[in-house]
Amino acid sequence: MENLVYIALFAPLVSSLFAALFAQKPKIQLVGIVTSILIGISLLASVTLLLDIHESGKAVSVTLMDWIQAGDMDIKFGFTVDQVTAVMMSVVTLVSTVVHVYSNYYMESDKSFNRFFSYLSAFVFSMMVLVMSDNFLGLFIGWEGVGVCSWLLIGFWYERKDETRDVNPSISPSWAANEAFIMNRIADLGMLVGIFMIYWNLGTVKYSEVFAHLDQLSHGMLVGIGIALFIGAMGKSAQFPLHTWLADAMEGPTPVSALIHAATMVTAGVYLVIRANPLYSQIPEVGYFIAVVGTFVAIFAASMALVNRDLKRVIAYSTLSQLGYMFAAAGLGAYWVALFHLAAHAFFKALLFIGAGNVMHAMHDELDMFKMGGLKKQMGWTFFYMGLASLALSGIYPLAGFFSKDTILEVAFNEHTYGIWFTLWLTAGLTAFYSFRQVFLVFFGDERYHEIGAHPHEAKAYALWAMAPLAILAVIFGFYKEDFVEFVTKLLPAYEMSEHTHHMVWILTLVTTAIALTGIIVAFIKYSKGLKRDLNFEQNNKLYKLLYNQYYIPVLYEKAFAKPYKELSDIAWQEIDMQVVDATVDGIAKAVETTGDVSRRAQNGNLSTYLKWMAAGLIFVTLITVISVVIK
Amino acid sequence: MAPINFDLSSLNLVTMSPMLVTLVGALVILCIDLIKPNLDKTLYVTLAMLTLFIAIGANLSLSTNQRGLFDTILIDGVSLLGQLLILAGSMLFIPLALTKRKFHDFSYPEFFSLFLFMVFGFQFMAASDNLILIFVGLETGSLALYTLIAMHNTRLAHEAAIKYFTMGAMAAGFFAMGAAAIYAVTGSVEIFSIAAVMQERQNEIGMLIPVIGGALFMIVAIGFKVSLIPFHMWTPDTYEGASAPMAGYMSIVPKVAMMVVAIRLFGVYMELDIKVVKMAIIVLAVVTTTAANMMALVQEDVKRMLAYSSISHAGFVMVAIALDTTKGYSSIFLYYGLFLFTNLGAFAMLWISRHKYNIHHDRFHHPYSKFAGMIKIAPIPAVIMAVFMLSLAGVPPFSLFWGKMYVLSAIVDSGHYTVAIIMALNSAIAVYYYLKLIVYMFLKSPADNQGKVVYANRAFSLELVIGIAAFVTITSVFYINPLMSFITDLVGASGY
Amino acid sequence: MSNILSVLIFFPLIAGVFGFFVNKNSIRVYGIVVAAAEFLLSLWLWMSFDTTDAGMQFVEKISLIPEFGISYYLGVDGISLFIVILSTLMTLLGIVALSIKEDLKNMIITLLFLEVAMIGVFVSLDVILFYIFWEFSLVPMLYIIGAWGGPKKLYAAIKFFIYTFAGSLVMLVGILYLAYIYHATTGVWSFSLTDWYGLLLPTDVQTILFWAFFLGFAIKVPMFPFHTWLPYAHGQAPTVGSVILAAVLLKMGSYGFVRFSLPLFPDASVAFILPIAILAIIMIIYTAMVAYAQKDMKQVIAYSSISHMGVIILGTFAMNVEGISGSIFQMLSHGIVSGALFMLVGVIYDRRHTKLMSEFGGLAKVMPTYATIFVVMTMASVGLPLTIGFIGEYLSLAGFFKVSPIMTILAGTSIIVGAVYMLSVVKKSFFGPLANPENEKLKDLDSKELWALVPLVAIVIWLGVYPKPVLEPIDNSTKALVQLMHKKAQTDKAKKIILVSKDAKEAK
Amino acid sequence: MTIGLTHYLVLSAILFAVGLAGVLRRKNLLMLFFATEIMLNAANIAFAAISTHIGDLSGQMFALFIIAIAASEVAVGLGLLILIYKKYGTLDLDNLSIMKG
Repeated sequence: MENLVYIALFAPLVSSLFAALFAQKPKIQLVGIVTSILIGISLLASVTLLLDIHESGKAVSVTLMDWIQAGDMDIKFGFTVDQVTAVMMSVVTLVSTVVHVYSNYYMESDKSFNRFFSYLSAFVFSMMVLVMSDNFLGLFIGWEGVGVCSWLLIGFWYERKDETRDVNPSISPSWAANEAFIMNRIADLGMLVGIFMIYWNLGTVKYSEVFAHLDQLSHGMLVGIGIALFIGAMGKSAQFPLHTWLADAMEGPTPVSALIHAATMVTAGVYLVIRANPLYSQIPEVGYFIAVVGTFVAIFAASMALVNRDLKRVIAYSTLSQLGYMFAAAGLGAYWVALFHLAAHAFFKALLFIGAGNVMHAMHDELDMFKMGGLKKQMGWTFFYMGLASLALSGIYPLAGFFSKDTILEVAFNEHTYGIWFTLWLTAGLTAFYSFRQVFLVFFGDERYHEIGAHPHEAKAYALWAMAPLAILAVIFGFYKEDFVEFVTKLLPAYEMSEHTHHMVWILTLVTTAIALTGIIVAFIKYSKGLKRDLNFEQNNKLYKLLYNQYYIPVLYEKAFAKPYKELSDIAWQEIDMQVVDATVDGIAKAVETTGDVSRRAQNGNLSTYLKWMAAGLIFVTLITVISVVIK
Repeated sequence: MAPINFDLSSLNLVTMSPMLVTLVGALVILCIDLIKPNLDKTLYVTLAMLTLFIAIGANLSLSTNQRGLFDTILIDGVSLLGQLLILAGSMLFIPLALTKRKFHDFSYPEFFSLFLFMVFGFQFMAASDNLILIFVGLETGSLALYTLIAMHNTRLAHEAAIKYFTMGAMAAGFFAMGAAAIYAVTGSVEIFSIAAVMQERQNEIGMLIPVIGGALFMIVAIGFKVSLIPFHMWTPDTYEGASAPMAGYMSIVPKVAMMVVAIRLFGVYMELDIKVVKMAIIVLAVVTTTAANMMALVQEDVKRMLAYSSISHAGFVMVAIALDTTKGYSSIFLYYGLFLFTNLGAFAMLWISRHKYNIHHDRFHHPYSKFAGMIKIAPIPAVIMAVFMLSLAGVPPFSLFWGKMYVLSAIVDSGHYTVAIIMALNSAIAVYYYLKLIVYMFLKSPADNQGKVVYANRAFSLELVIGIAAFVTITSVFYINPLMSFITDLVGASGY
Repeated sequence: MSNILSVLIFFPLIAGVFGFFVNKNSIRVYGIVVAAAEFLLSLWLWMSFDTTDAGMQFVEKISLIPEFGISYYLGVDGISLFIVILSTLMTLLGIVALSIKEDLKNMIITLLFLEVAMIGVFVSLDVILFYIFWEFSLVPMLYIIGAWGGPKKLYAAIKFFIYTFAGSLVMLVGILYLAYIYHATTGVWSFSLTDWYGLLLPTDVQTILFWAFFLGFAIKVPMFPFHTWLPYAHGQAPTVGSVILAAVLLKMGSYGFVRFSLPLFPDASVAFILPIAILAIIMIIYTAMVAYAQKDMKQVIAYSSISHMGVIILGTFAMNVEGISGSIFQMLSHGIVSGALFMLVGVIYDRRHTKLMSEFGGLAKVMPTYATIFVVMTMASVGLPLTIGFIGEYLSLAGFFKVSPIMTILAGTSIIVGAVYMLSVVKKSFFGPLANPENEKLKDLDSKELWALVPLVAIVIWLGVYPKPVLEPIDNSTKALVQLMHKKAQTDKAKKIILVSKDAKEAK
Repeated sequence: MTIGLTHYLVLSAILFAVGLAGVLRRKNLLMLFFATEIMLNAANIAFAAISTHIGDLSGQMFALFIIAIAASEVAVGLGLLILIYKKYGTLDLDNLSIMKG
């Protein structure tokens, strides 16, 4: 078993290093293949572990070596594969494998082919560290690791230059990358603080020991830790107000968006909350707060997706919104539900993104959906996949999304948090609408792409085959709900619906499905027959513009933080450091020199002046004595 | 009238042997010149050296704590140390006469005999605790010194001599007046008996005022000689006017002599712990160090800068007198012992680079610009000069660092923390102008007229002196301990 | 070899003197050979170092001035060991990477003398000896900046010299006062640190002395508001100068705090945690902002090192083993990382003779290896886990969290602001289109530069992943140090705040 | 009235003041020397008076020595004066101010 753990963990590292060897060489197809295989190996190992744990039911733990030992702090590279980890590992490696294979197609004509795979595998490695580590600091390693990889990958096309916001909402890849990194850093500080609290109160950061001794802590301390950790989670999972980076992160190559910014990294926050369930189940109020934040983000992001024309951004917002769902579930204490939705979402959202990748290729990297349409003909398979994914996303029976999302709504209902339930319910409708708005805009209606002279073509066969597993899972995953539950609840607290809810379930399901279908229908009516734009509406409707400009939040951040910070820095340097601090130092020196210059004038070369000074000296000395007498 | 009769042995002339040796040496040189004129100066140099050698020998052979010449001569540790420093300084000075270029002053035999007379005078100052003898010695030395300066025989030299002389005369007046004041109340001119009288009558107010008044007059006289601000005015000009070695000499030997006097005289006041005098001295010293440093900052001429720097050094040391601790008193001698080599070395470096006529500046012989880029033309001299500068700045491990440290620690021990801090920060100011020269030598590109500058006045004897000075400056760490204990023992033995 | 420390000190000295006789065409090789030998010696020191022993090792004591209690007293423990190795390493790499042509001979000889001073500072246990090396280290640096520096070199050099000199003179007074107290209490003169550790000073005296020493160290570190000499020094100094200055000379200050202030004046140190922490936080945030405002690449790194030193100071005054060990480790990591960054800036400066970021942009395209190494160092500098930068920063902050969570959170912003300025440097210089035609023909790193930089990258990763071999000795000695402080502490406050780690307690 | 010690001391004080004033005011070197002579002589008077008052000879010895020294001072001083006068044809000390600063 240990070996399997190591294989699962280090295969990606090996693949990354292998690719790195050729990072500066022109494209080598072999690199793509080898890395894909290595990630595949990692996938196999993970699945084997999953099955093994499934039957044995007990976790596999290994300790690699010591890391930091100072004072009483003793932190080791330790890894534990329990039910939750196994699930996460399988999901991560599965999506990664698919994305790796797909990238061979997507990046085939990119000159930095090898570099891309090196980064991508490095990301997988960091993600594995994140989910497998058995202590908070190990998690933090992965946490930062994925941050850097996402920085590298968002900024993959670093040579593109900065645009203004109206040309490109996310100024440039490198800009978006930095934004993502810094935003995450803000959250990471919270995470670090949480770790410090844990260490100084429990003397350890190992999950098992920490959770075993939580009872030693005062409730206030628990709340503090809970909030600090959640702040960390907010950054990675792009929860409000740290959400802006995710949409901008779409500057990265589409496979990256599929893997990092939909399926895996952004769910790390959810994973953290699930992982820390012993903590959060002791502080329901924080849990409730988390749920509220999640719910808010769910509808907030969905609303922005309604009007956006950028293919990838729409999906990005939907990711945000789905993350909101997960947090809602986790916050309400239904950890396994959150995990379930996490997995399901990973599958269909990755599928959706990869489909978007096909479309982009077909459209020569044109992202504006208003310039597409009628692609169904040329890109049947892509249409099929994306349609499927959208259905799943909208939560239509019998697709995975249906099961996971409905359960979340049931939970919300069961907790008597009807506000949350209602919001999520509404969001379900919006979700359905924007997903299918997208589908119809892209695949139905008049073929607007002629205007931009695109010649759409279907993706290569192996790319389409690569998407198959995701599609299948998006369909069937829901039916494994029961097995999933009894598997993960060996570790996670089982969440039981009350009698009352049980009676209501079918109604809830009905209601939800109803609104989802409504959304789809509205979308169909509005967009399937080609695009009829109401420019007047687009330009003058306040609400539309508000949503289209993401509630002006990026601009606000620009104005409220980025700019003042820059100006303040300039002041700090020019005004304070140069004008005050340094000037004082030089001023002292100057003062000394001036005094010298003045006093040397007394030395005017004239003898009688000298003699007068001598006499004056006598008086001076007398004065000193007199004074010193007086003082005494 | 009863005939006066006493036997010579009661004079205990041996106590005077060092001075007598120099005296005889001086006379011998005179006579030789009378008998056979225009002999080469090397003869006189060697003779002078011999004399000084013998004098040092005689000095070392003396046993401490004995008096002679009607008890006016006092041979104690302090006077021995004083004389040693005086003689050593003179020995370092004399060889500097043998330069490549011919200079007016050294061509006279009288120069050397006068020089020895001067040494004789200063020895007297150091070796006596009788105000009369001190005065006589002071004037002998000074008058000789004025002449020696004038003998350099340039316009500046004459001006320097006049300035020095006039102020000296005035200072003499103050000395005499001060002595009179003290004499008036104590009825004695021997310091030890003055001390005794003051001891028993120290709480009479009518007593205290003239005593303090006398002390103030003395401070003026002494301050003039050791160049405390504001009695220092002659120093920069005289140093500039006099020849470089003479300037270096003046920055040490007369000051040492006067320091000894100060120790003896103010020692009494410190004994009686008369706060006001202490105060006056400390304030003067602090003012001197600070102001001199500031003025040195803005000099364009290295020699003049060194003049101001030596003023500030004097102030630095002067504090030690007001501490009234053995450590303090011995630190004075340690400091001057180290300062002697470093400073004379520095002046000798100027001397070796001295031209007959100014070629760099219409007034100055040694403007900073002259040394620009010296490291390129003459690395070794540049390095040596840098060593001297760093030592003067008190950068370890060079010799003056130990002196500085010892004085500072003496100050700290006696609890004057503020003074210590001020003095310490002063060396931070001081380092600037020493660095200025180093910067010119190492970091600036050479001026066109270089080549001939550095060795303009080169001669073996000069190089020898500089070599010795540099050696002593660099290897200080090895001899500092014996030196320190030697000084401390002698000073302690003489009851300070 | 028990007198290896003396060898370490005197070998470069003698080699430097001999260097005068080496022909200037072959001097580079000579320098590399000597520095390499010295480095190997220091490695040998590490090999023969007993990592389990927390106390001083390889102690040498020769009485120098018994009259005054000054002795030639050397010793090394876990705290100083690695800084010594760092000094030798950076000197070696600095010489390897040397790109200057004129007066190469003087440069190399000066570097060797500088190395003497650096090692001397870190291994001398006699305070006067320490002071001698401390002061003497200024002279070669003055020469390096002044002779090979930029347009304002003289101003920068003199400012550097006088500023630090002034500070250390106040420290000297403090030293003498402390010696006087020692003499007053024990009746003998002694300047040996280990004797002084035995002193129990009244708190008011501690206060005076603490600030006296503080001035000396703070200016060297440099702590706000005494930091303004640093940007000039770095901005004007040649690459190797900046490398050594940032990597080693700044550490003298922080080392001084650990070696002197903490164990000698535990109560005062505890009493003044607040003001010092505030200064440190100002350093961290304020200088980070200033760094962000810079237009010159090198200035960014210069200010960033002030910011990082802030973290080090904070960790030092955490008064617990985690914090202090962390700050010492951070000294090493900052030495490596900022050294490397300065080298990298030097690389681009050699090619373009400008350091203005506005001149660059898109360099990653023409100089991929260079960009890669720069990014690695950037990540280390912003404290990414599994790089050397994380461990020190994490431990320092963790340590200080025990003292004051709020201030730690403020100081923790360093991981944010640090990222802000470093990433903006990377973006401005390496990303974006290759606008400036002058940059199109730039060569990537040549072998010489790789030889200097690759080892540093290796160390950054190695110590980031497996810090144990370094952290363990540091940790042992720090435990001993903290124990000593706790034993000496008189005020209850100090007793409370100075935190002896558990297993150290068991050891007792 | 009888002339007592006080009168002598007052006299000497006055003389000293006169001398000092002369030194400070005069621009001619020769006058300067005379002024310094006066200062010294003031001291002489004081010494002589005091020594007779307290019946101790050392004071008078001091006075004699001062006279001798004053004489030699004049010798040296006049020597310098003549030198200066021969070379530069003036004794006004305002002309002797090349060195300053």
